[in-house]
Amino acid sequence: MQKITREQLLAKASELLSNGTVSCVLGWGLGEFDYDVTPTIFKSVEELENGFVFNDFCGANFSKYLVNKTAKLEGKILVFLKPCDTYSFNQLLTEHRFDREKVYAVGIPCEGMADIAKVKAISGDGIAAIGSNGDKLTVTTLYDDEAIVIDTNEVLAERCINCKSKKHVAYDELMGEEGDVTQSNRFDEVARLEAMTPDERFAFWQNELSRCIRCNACRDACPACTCEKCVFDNPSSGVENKSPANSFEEKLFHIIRAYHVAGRCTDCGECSRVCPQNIPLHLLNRKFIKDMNEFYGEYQAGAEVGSRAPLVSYTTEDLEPGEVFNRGENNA
Amino acid sequence: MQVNEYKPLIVAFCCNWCSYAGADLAGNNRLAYPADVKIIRVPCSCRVNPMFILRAFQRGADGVIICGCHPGDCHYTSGNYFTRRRMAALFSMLDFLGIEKERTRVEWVSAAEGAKFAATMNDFVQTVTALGENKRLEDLRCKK
Amino acid sequence: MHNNKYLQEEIIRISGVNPSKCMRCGKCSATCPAYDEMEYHPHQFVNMVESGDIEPLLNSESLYKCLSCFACIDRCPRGVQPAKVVEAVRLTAIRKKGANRMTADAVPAMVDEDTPQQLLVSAFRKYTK
Amino acid sequence: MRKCSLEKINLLFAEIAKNAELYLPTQQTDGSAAYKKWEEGSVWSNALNTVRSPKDFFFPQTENLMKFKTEGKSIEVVDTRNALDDFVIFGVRACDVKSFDVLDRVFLTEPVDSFYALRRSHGVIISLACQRPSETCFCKTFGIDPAAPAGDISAWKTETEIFFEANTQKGKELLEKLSALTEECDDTVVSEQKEKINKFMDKLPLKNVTTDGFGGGKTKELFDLPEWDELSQACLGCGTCTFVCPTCQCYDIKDFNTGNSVIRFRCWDSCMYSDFTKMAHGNNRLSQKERFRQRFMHKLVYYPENNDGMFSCVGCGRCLAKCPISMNIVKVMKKIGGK
Amino acid sequence: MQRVGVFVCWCGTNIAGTVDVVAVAEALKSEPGVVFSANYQYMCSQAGQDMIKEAIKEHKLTGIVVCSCSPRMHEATFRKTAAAAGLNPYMVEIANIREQCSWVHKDMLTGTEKAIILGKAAIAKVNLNAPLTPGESPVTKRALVIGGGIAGIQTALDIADAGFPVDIVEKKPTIGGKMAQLDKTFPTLDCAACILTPKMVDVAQHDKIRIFSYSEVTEVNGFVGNFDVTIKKNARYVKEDVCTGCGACVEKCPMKRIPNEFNLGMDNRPAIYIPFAQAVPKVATIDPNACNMLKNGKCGVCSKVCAAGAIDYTQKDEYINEKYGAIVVATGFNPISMDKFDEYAYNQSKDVITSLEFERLTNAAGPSAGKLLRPSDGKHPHTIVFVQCVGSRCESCAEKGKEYCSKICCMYTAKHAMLTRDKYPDTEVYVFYIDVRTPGKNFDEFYRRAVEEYGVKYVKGMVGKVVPEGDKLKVQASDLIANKQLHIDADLVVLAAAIEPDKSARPLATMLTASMDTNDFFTEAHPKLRPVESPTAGVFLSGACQGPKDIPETVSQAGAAASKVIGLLAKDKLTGNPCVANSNELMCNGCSSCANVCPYGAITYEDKEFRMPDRTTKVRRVAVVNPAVCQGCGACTVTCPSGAMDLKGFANLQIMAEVDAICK
Repeated sequence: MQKITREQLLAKASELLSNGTVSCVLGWGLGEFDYDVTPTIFKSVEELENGFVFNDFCGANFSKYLVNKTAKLEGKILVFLKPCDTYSFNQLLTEHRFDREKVYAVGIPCEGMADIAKVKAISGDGIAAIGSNGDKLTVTTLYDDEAIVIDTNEVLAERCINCKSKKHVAYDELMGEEGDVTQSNRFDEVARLEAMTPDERFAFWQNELSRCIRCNACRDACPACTCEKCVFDNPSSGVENKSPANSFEEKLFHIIRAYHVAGRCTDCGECSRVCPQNIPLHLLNRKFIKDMNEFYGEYQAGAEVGSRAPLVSYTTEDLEPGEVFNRGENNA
Repeated sequence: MQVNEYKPLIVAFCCNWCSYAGADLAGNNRLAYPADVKIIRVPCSCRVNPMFILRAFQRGADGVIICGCHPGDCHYTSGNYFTRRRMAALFSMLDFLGIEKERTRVEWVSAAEGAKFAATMNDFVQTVTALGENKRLEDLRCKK
Repeated sequence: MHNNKYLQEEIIRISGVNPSKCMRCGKCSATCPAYDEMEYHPHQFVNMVESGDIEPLLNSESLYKCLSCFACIDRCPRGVQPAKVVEAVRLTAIRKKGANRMTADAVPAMVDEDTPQQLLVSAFRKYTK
Repeated sequence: MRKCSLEKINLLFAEIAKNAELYLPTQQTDGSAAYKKWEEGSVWSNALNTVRSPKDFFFPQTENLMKFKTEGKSIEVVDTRNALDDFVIFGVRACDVKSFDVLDRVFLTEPVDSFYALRRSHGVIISLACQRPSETCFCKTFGIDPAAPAGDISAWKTETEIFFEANTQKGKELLEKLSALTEECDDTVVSEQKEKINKFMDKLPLKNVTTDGFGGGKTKELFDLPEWDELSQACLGCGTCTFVCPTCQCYDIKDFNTGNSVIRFRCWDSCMYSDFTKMAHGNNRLSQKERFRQRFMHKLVYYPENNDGMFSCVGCGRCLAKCPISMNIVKVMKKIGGK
Repeated sequence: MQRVGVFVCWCGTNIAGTVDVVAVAEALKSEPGVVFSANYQYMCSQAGQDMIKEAIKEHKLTGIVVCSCSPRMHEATFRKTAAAAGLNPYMVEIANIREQCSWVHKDMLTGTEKAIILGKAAIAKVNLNAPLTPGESPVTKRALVIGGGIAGIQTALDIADAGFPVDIVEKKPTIGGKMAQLDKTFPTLDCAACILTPKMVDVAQHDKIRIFSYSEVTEVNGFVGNFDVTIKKNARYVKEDVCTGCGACVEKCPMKRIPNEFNLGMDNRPAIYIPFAQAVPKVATIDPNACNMLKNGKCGVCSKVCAAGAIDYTQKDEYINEKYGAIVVATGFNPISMDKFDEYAYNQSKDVITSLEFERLTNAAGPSAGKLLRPSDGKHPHTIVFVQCVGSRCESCAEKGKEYCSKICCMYTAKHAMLTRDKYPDTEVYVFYIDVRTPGKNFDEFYRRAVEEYGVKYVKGMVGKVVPEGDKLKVQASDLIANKQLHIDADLVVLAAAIEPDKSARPLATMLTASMDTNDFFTEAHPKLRPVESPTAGVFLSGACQGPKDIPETVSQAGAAASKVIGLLAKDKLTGNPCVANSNELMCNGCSSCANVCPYGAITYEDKEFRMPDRTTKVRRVAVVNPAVCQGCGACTVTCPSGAMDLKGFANLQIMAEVDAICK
């Protein structure tokens, strides 16, 4: 259950729209079911009242939309940003990807978003309605007469279980209470994989990546992947590639995808959220983040506008590429 | 000499100013190393894109080594410092995917270190030979 | 000179100090308020540990003359932390003898009204482990 | 009609696998289902359907077409097609079975796509009736009965048994081979199940989605509707909908230079991609709105126009479940249907 | 498709001994694009080159591959050959089959096999080569020297003497820098003023030199040969061209108690002042923070007494724009602050001073007119303690001092000690040292003289603390050789404070996109081979801004920097390296990653309007590489996620083609 309600956001959006502060609102639009919200541009209070929703399934990170929308739309855009979204917001500003002046950012608190797949794993398929009551979700299915009550904590999206921050790092206005940067265990899974033997790791990733259908959702949803033209789509790059013809190409795409956002990835988790095949792509990004934190000191992309990512920076004392493997032995 | 003995294919990216000159010096001094090593000249080790490394593996390389000036001696002041960070990150990622870490290496070889160049190549070829064929980053279409 | 490698390593490990960072400026000894009381002075502790000449230190009363005021640590331009070396040698001596030089029972007898609390704490830290 | 106890299902699978490669929905590590080649120990997934559609079997994501071998300055063209073994796809849902009809009309009409035709001729489809449709299901919109799936053999599953009915010659032949493990029975149980499911279909939230307003000849009416702007504004331009769709059939033909030869292959393409059908003069659909519109217009207008009114959507609901931003054909149909 | 010619060199038996050159030439004949293939004994010989030229013409070759020795050896030769035959010189690729093949492999079979592969790689690359033309840019024949100390003065004079106009920007009211404050100079003990002031006069009188004193550089744009610099001339409220430097105003100014920075605050100056008698320009300056007229509008004495009418209270800061071909940084150094060294009681006693203050104290123009008197009571000190390495080589106290050796302290301390003993033989002089470092011509002799002839007491060890007690300074120190703790009652303690780069250096480095080390010293392009150049083309380094230096070293570096500048300004046009990065603006995201890794500041961004595929226009920020500044390292190409940035001559596709050819 979110601490901030649809009504509060609606009132704020209507106010800013009516008083001319913004000319449109980037918000979550009503779907067919209670969980399938679509990012939507609302241009009037009426549209907002009819279509604006806010619930436990509003996970989409809006930051990336600002790149195109600010370039196209007239006037200011109101955007609601959850704490994790603000990091992407800042990172895009660091990379000069949109005009800050054209955005009115309202920071909103987030208690973590639910993962519909986890809900379905408990309730079964065939969801008729999902209600929210305190920290419980009440799920009605087509097959059960009684509603199933689920603790929201049980169905939190992976990225929300390992939420890195409830603190907003950018906004024009903040609604609700400001949170703190949280102590998360987000690197535990990476560490678990690191502890495996190379053979086990290879088998793990072979299995995960073999499911890839190269739909590019991970890339296209990623707020760091905002290239005008992706190398994988560009025949003149020499590495253009449209489908994973074999396991090499699966790996190539995902290694390079993660490498290209290394140091720029804010760990927002959109890649894994949108993957139709549930490949834990965020682990690749987190591996880079974890490594760079360990090698070069803590760095959180997007925490500050204009900060310099580890891969475009250096010190004369950096460790050697050959040393990255036996750090563990030295630390032990 | 054994027949049909396994010969690895090694791609070595050498920076123009130090390592390529180091390789030349190895030649001047007639310091032998296996012919399995094929050198590609780049202006600076920082010119080496991770894509090139993966490309080499795809096309059948069994090992890729990047040689540059010693840290602090880069002809372009800072190029090899970036190489160091990029490759540290990349190699660690390859290891994370379970790809043998011994197949990739970065070595700093100065223009005066012909002996080091030859020794490095001998050692690297030996290491890769021991690993055998690159199976984990191969593209079967490119096999002969 | 008797070079005791084991003890040397032990002391370096306990103290966490790298004596080879010392550039022999003597500022530690220059600043030491207990200098005149000591047979071996702070810079000598560092030097002798570096060269492995530990035995004379272990047997020297200097160990217990160090006030643990840490002035040497503060002043050392190289961050060598001589007082930690002294403390590590002291600890080695105590362990070697298999006994603490001070026990809690012995304390009341030593206390008189003028003894500051801090001294007791400092002494206790120095003489026991 | 023949039936088999579920206890013997693995024996049945083993029997099928003796003569042909058997593929069935198998549980994957992430809990979802995917068609995998059956082998001893494979676990038949309980999921309603697979994430990837079974179109892969006839129209795989990548397929080599030919190879040019280069030697010095000479080029030799090599046929890369291998002899294909017979295979059986087990557990195909009614919607997906219908998707094969959609694909057939594209690939099997003249000029026949020989690659597709070859695979199609080697495949036997054992369909499976649905018992627990999901909220995303809307096959009924396209006249599909989930309780009576087509295919070479139709199957119905109960708690304890599985029932088979052969629909084609291929199906009959296969079922005969399984006669030792199955027994003849009447269709009482199956009829009951059919009736139950048909009744249930009215409870589905998407039961009212209709094709009214769509179909051949609607291009002029629908093409310039202002609603396309709104519908497409959140589209990321990824290919998720296309690649999970059982009926999307567009592909790109590419060359891969292996160093010794050039492999010409085709791979799935998506009309959502910016380089889709890129030609010498550039792209013919320049904005995401145009690309977005293309996908739905194709399914709902252009395809039926060329195929006797048949829509190229089967209501499987995969795109509803998988679109990163939850935009899908149902939302499109509801928004602009009947206009 | 290129028409490639392949030329396999035997190099006598050097190559032909282990590589079957005929087989190589034959094998490469059938590679794509190859229309001609030949072998010859010595390709680099006149006959060999003629053969190449002929083949280029006869076979209309568009690219050539020479399989020979290292490109480091003969690439330039064959490029010239190609150019002579009308082929673009960058259409030449070398396959190194000598150093990297025939010389390191013994077996003919393997050698030949590898040579063929290397040849194939070169052919694959040349197939993708494009003709390159080096860019040219004009050179503005004027140099800017930032900093008017001895480094700046010497550089400016040398450049001006070569006939190029030079501007000096100095932030103080006068040029002269630290050297003007010194008394005598080691090891010859000539008076600093005697050797410096004539040079200052030379500068003032040189018709090619302009001095912008009391000025700062506020903006630098452009690149080598074409810098565009904004100089802010601070208002000094005195018309420079009118003031005669007579000093009447200085004498009459009623605000007399302003700490005199030239004497490091050891005496006072008026609100209107001329830093010292030999100042250049010898012009008065009003300190706006002290002048009553400027602060409250009351007074105006100076204006009344100025016969020339030079005072102008309404003067404003002036901004000057000028173009330069080269910029020399000569921002110099300062002693570090002693505030944090409590143990030496610098802030507790006036009689604990730094060495620079000691210079002023012994300088005839200083606050005590050259008599060595204690600042506290004006008495003659009898016991003086010099402490070396105060804040130098200080690793653990980074917030207090510096890790590096300040280099000059050993020598000036020896000088101070020696001069003190010379003038006042009754004083006892101690020098506490960690090491005495005196490399340099006549340096060690100088130091030994201080010890042997003048009886300076050098003590190995550091001072631990200084405690003022009565009129004495209780100095507690180590004597490591005697293994004693010394207690000295000193009258004066002199601290050899570490030196650090001037604070203005860092913002300046940012403006110049010149790199600095962690200590804020400017980094040289190469520590050995290009010690007076910054990695940023057209920016040169002179004096202590690059690292601690004494005067002789500074002057020689200043001359070296000047000669580099002269070499640059003597050219009419700069020809660049054509193998530079270039950004495809259609793919560029404007994310700044490339600029972050560019060591030369060659990448800038501009907003450009693009016609988008969906027929709309969009203004986007895109990277622009300045080919005159880019050196072609390629760091930017890898950091660019969209692949918009590529390197001419070593393009992504070319390198991948080489990889493919080697691996196939």
